[in-house]
Amino acid sequence: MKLFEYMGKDLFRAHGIKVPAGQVAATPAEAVAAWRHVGGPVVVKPQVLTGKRGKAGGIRFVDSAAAVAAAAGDVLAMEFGGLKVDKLLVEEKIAISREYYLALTVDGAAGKTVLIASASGGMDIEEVAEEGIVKRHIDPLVGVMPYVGREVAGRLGLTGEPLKQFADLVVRLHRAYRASDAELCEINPLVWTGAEFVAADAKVTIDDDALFRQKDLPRVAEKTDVEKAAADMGLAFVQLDGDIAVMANGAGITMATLDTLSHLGGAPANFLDAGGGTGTEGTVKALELLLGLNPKVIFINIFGGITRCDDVARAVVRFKSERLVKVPLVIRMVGTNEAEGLRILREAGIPAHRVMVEAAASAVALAGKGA
Amino acid sequence: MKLFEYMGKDLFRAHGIKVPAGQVAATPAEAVAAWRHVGGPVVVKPQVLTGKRGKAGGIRFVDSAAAVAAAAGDVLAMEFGGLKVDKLLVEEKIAISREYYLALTVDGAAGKTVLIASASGGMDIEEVAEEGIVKRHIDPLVGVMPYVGREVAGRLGLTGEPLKQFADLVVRLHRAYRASDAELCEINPLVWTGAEFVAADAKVTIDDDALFRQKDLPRVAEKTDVEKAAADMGLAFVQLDGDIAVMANGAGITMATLDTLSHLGGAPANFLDAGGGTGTEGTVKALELLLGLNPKVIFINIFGGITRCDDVARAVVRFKSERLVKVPLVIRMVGTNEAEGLRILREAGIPAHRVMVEAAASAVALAGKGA
Amino acid sequence: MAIIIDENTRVVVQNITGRQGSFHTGQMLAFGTRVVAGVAPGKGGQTVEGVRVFDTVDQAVRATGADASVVFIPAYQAGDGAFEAIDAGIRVLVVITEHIPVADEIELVTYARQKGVTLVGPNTFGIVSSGKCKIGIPSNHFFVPGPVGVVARSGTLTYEIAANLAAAGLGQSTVVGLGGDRAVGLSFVEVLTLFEDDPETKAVVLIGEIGGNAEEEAAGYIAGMSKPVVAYIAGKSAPPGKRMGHAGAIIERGRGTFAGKVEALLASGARVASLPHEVPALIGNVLQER
Amino acid sequence: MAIIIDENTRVVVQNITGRQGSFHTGQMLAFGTRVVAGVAPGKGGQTVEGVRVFDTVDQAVRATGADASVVFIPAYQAGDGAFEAIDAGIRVLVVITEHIPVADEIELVTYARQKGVTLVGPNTFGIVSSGKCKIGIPSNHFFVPGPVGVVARSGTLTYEIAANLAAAGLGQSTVVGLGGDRAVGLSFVEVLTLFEDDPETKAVVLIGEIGGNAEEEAAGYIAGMSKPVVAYIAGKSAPPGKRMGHAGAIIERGRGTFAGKVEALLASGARVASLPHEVPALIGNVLQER
Repeated sequence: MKLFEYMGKDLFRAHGIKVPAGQVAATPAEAVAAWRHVGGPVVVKPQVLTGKRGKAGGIRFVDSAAAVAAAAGDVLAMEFGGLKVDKLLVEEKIAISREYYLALTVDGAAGKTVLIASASGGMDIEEVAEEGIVKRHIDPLVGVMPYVGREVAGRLGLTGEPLKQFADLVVRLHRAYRASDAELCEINPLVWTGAEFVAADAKVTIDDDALFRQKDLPRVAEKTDVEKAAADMGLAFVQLDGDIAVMANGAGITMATLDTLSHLGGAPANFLDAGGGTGTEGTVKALELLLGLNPKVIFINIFGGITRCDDVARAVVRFKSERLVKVPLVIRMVGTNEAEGLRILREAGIPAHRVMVEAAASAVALAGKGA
Repeated sequence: MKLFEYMGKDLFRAHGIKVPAGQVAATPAEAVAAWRHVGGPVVVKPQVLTGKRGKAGGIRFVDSAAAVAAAAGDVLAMEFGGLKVDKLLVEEKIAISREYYLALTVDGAAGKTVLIASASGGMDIEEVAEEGIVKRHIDPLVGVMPYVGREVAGRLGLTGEPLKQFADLVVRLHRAYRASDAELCEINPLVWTGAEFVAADAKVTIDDDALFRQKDLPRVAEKTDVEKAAADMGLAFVQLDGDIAVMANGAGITMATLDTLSHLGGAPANFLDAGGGTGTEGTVKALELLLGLNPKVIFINIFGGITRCDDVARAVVRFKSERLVKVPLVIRMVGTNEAEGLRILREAGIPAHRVMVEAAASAVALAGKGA
Repeated sequence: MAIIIDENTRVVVQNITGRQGSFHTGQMLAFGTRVVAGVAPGKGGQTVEGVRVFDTVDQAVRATGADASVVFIPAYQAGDGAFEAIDAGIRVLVVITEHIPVADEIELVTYARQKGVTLVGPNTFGIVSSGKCKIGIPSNHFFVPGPVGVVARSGTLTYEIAANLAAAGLGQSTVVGLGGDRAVGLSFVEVLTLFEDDPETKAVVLIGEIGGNAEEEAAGYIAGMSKPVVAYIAGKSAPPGKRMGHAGAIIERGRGTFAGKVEALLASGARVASLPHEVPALIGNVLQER
Repeated sequence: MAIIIDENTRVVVQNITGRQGSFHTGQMLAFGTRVVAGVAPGKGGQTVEGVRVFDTVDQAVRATGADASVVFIPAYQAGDGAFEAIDAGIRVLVVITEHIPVADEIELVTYARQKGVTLVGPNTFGIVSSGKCKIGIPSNHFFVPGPVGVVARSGTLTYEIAANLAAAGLGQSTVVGLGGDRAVGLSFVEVLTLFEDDPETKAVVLIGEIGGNAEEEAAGYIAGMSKPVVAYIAGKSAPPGKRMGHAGAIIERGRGTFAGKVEALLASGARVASLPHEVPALIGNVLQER
């Protein structure tokens, strides 16, 4: 779950990381009030979950009531990567002596948290050459003591007061990262004003799997309605633009199902990984979700493991009979309790495949017919 | 620093460990008020820093205003191991189904925290046979997850609900132990009431070296006035009953100094380890402390390391001249800046030894003369 | 021979009284796995599928000499159970649970490595040495003894391919699921190294997916292997930048792309299948070429 | 030969700009120790006693190839500096600082052991290989090369005995201070093992004190040693149950008593001196008996 910039800054502030004075506004009038509250020159920033705000002209520096109102009106009307702007952050403009980059995130290959820092902040970190970036893994059982920050600061070429302040900042950022179960805490740019470090931006992503123990964090929806409904059901769902609705169990086989349909000339309408162990009830709900996509075909590809074929078969029978579904269903089913599942489908008169590529071909053919 | 029982229970309560309902009282009248507040049968317990309260008859079970007042009056008049009673804890009498022992402390040999538990609580843990005691080291970089508690509970023979509650208790006790920088958290007895575990007693000792970061904990003085003065100066001091006041630097050499004096027939008046690096100012104060013991001789045994002989020599000269000290001083001095130290003493007309056993013999002889 | 587990492996099932735990205990026993104990705190003394239940892994290990454990504990306390198994002296730890917070996984991976424990998962289907021992959740009937080692990141896709192999008469030595999460115990390279040294394994199937750089690292090792490798990479048609269920399948910064992985694997000498059902034929070819 | 440190050891001084750090840097240089760098965060670029100061141990190690470090950092941040040294690749870490919270010491001892770092201390006077290298705070002039290895829990008492030895013409191979706190890096047994294997060491002096069971454990090892051991135990006249400065010197539960330790040592074949000044004569005897 991504946090809006102002939420990330609230998190940072709570852990003693200096951020610019600022206030959130939802209208030009609120923006002007925020400007008065902050005082002096400000920057108006759209609160959207994308990193391309600056390049798209969404960041405005202004210093009068009229200019603030105009900028707020402009930016609230903009879209960024298809995302509308509901809120603005009106912040003091801070003195910039030098810009750094600092982040903590997960390095899957190492199985560790990694600290990434650069003395070339303020631009896309991807464009900085490898030598300009310091990467430092964190021992999860030791955590981050100040020396880790000093070590990284030293490698960035910092010395004197900035070195000590950077070390303190790193300790605090790691504390914020761990306390919030973040999988990303990014500050870019991290501004050295000449006297202190200030987090001029905040990109924070919380581990969805840890939200159950993060009751105090705000909740941010970054999904379409149908994606949200899927998430509420515990399903991994992504909407695509084809006409074959797909349900499978397991991310890998779901991807392979899309690959196979595409390879055979079909166009998947979605990615839906029903995961393991979704029972009859859950499967019915997932199928209803797919129906909402108005597909030409619904393709169910079940390879039973934790998921049991009989559960899925019962769900399909119930779904088809209760909802009087007209859309053709193509079902492929093997694995745990396969015999029982096939028996249930057979008794309900629903045909089922056992070979994935055959089932996929059938689905593509039906979608073509329906066109 | 040892905490009184009621303070230890406050710490436990703050970490979600169940303790009996209770209230502190300093007079019989307050004890009666506490009894009314608690309600029902209570136990009156003297708040002193010794473990022998029960055997000395200090624990009273009472259930009426008159009985509470009488018990409180009795107990407040008692002494335990020479310690007076300032406060009582008046607590609900809890139902006892079974008594356990549970503690966390430092195992120096292993360099780890050790969890000690027994199903034979309620008596001196030292009397329980080794087989009846479970010892479990804690990995300091992992800490205590619930499974550690389950493992210990399983080894104690617990199962069912008590096993799960014990696991939860162990996690909480370790949290209390770490959060307070304790070097001992002991619950004896830990009472299973039939429905839950209750800490019927609490012995907590805080690591003195960590008090600087334990601002929220109460402070308890368990020292004589002169010991307290020494502690305030950062000196390790123990009052003994001889007539040769001793100052040395380092616990080992201080002990060896006492051993040598005793071996030669002398009687040390104290143990005073001035530690390393005590400067001139600190040494003067330490000598004033010794003067307060009214010794026949003051024996200073300095083997310079961090401590510099010149610092000590300057202190001795200042002490002798400013305070017009009549008590004979025997000084032995070698090590860091020895030449300079000896020069300062020589110029002030104060003789000094270089060999410890000779100096000790001289001190013993002077003490004999003064008698 | 087989890798990591075999007919002598003695398995304890953690949370054996749960729905998945009890069901798969029955399945594992049916497969021939020596399930010697179950654990369910507070439920010691019961039996599940004829297997004795203990309160703690410590008790289970001391009573039965178990040396492997499989964790069916819900995500919020799975880390606790996994650490318990490590401290109790378990040597092979299979964590089936998905949705464990990544911070907990990172601690677990580190601790297992420190203690020399082979950690399979988290979020894995498990590990199967055909005809000898299955620790995990795949159906029993895809696994027949044979010369093909299989290592994969994702579960169901692996059953698909294992079933295709079996249908083509190609049995498996051992099938290993690394687990679908970002921090897991084993890498492709570690498992490939074991297959390279296993006399029973004649060829290896590697089932990867987009995201991360595990397949690229594997390619570096495959280049020096004596045994042939056939790979399939899922996610060719996945839209870039979208999260596809597995956190590991996020495509970021141009790394971990389908094209990059296929290129690296081809350069290493591996054969790469376009679709899952092509794998058996490619394995047949490489075994024939030997 | 010598144990742990020798003429090739390259030392960095942490908190070199402090009063103790700068003073003892001068003393160590005068002894002949190769002090190659100092560390003081925020003060990189200065020099102390001609030694270059760095901001971090990492920088000091990369610039100078230092492999040992000595910590003169105040207690409340000494743990931070000690961990820094370990992560920077230091192999011998000497922590002089006293009054470090025991919880921090426990973490440090564990981490050093995990990383294979030899930790001397905390709360130690250091380690001296006579004529080769001194890392710590004792005065230089007690140490003359010779056949006697010395290992001790307490500091000043060790100087006392080392000086007595030197006065008797008995030099030392290496003198090791384990440190006076409850959780320290090295045990008597570990150091005795090194002395047993060191060709330069012909006899060993063990300086213990009441409290704990380190001396009893040492006796278990001494019984099997080929080299003679002379011991002195401080605290015979200490009142029971009182805390004597060193946490390790608490007498509790009848364990760690003077009598118990002396008995164990005598049973192991060690000679035990009644007072510190008797040690040289006993060493003279055991060397002559050889």
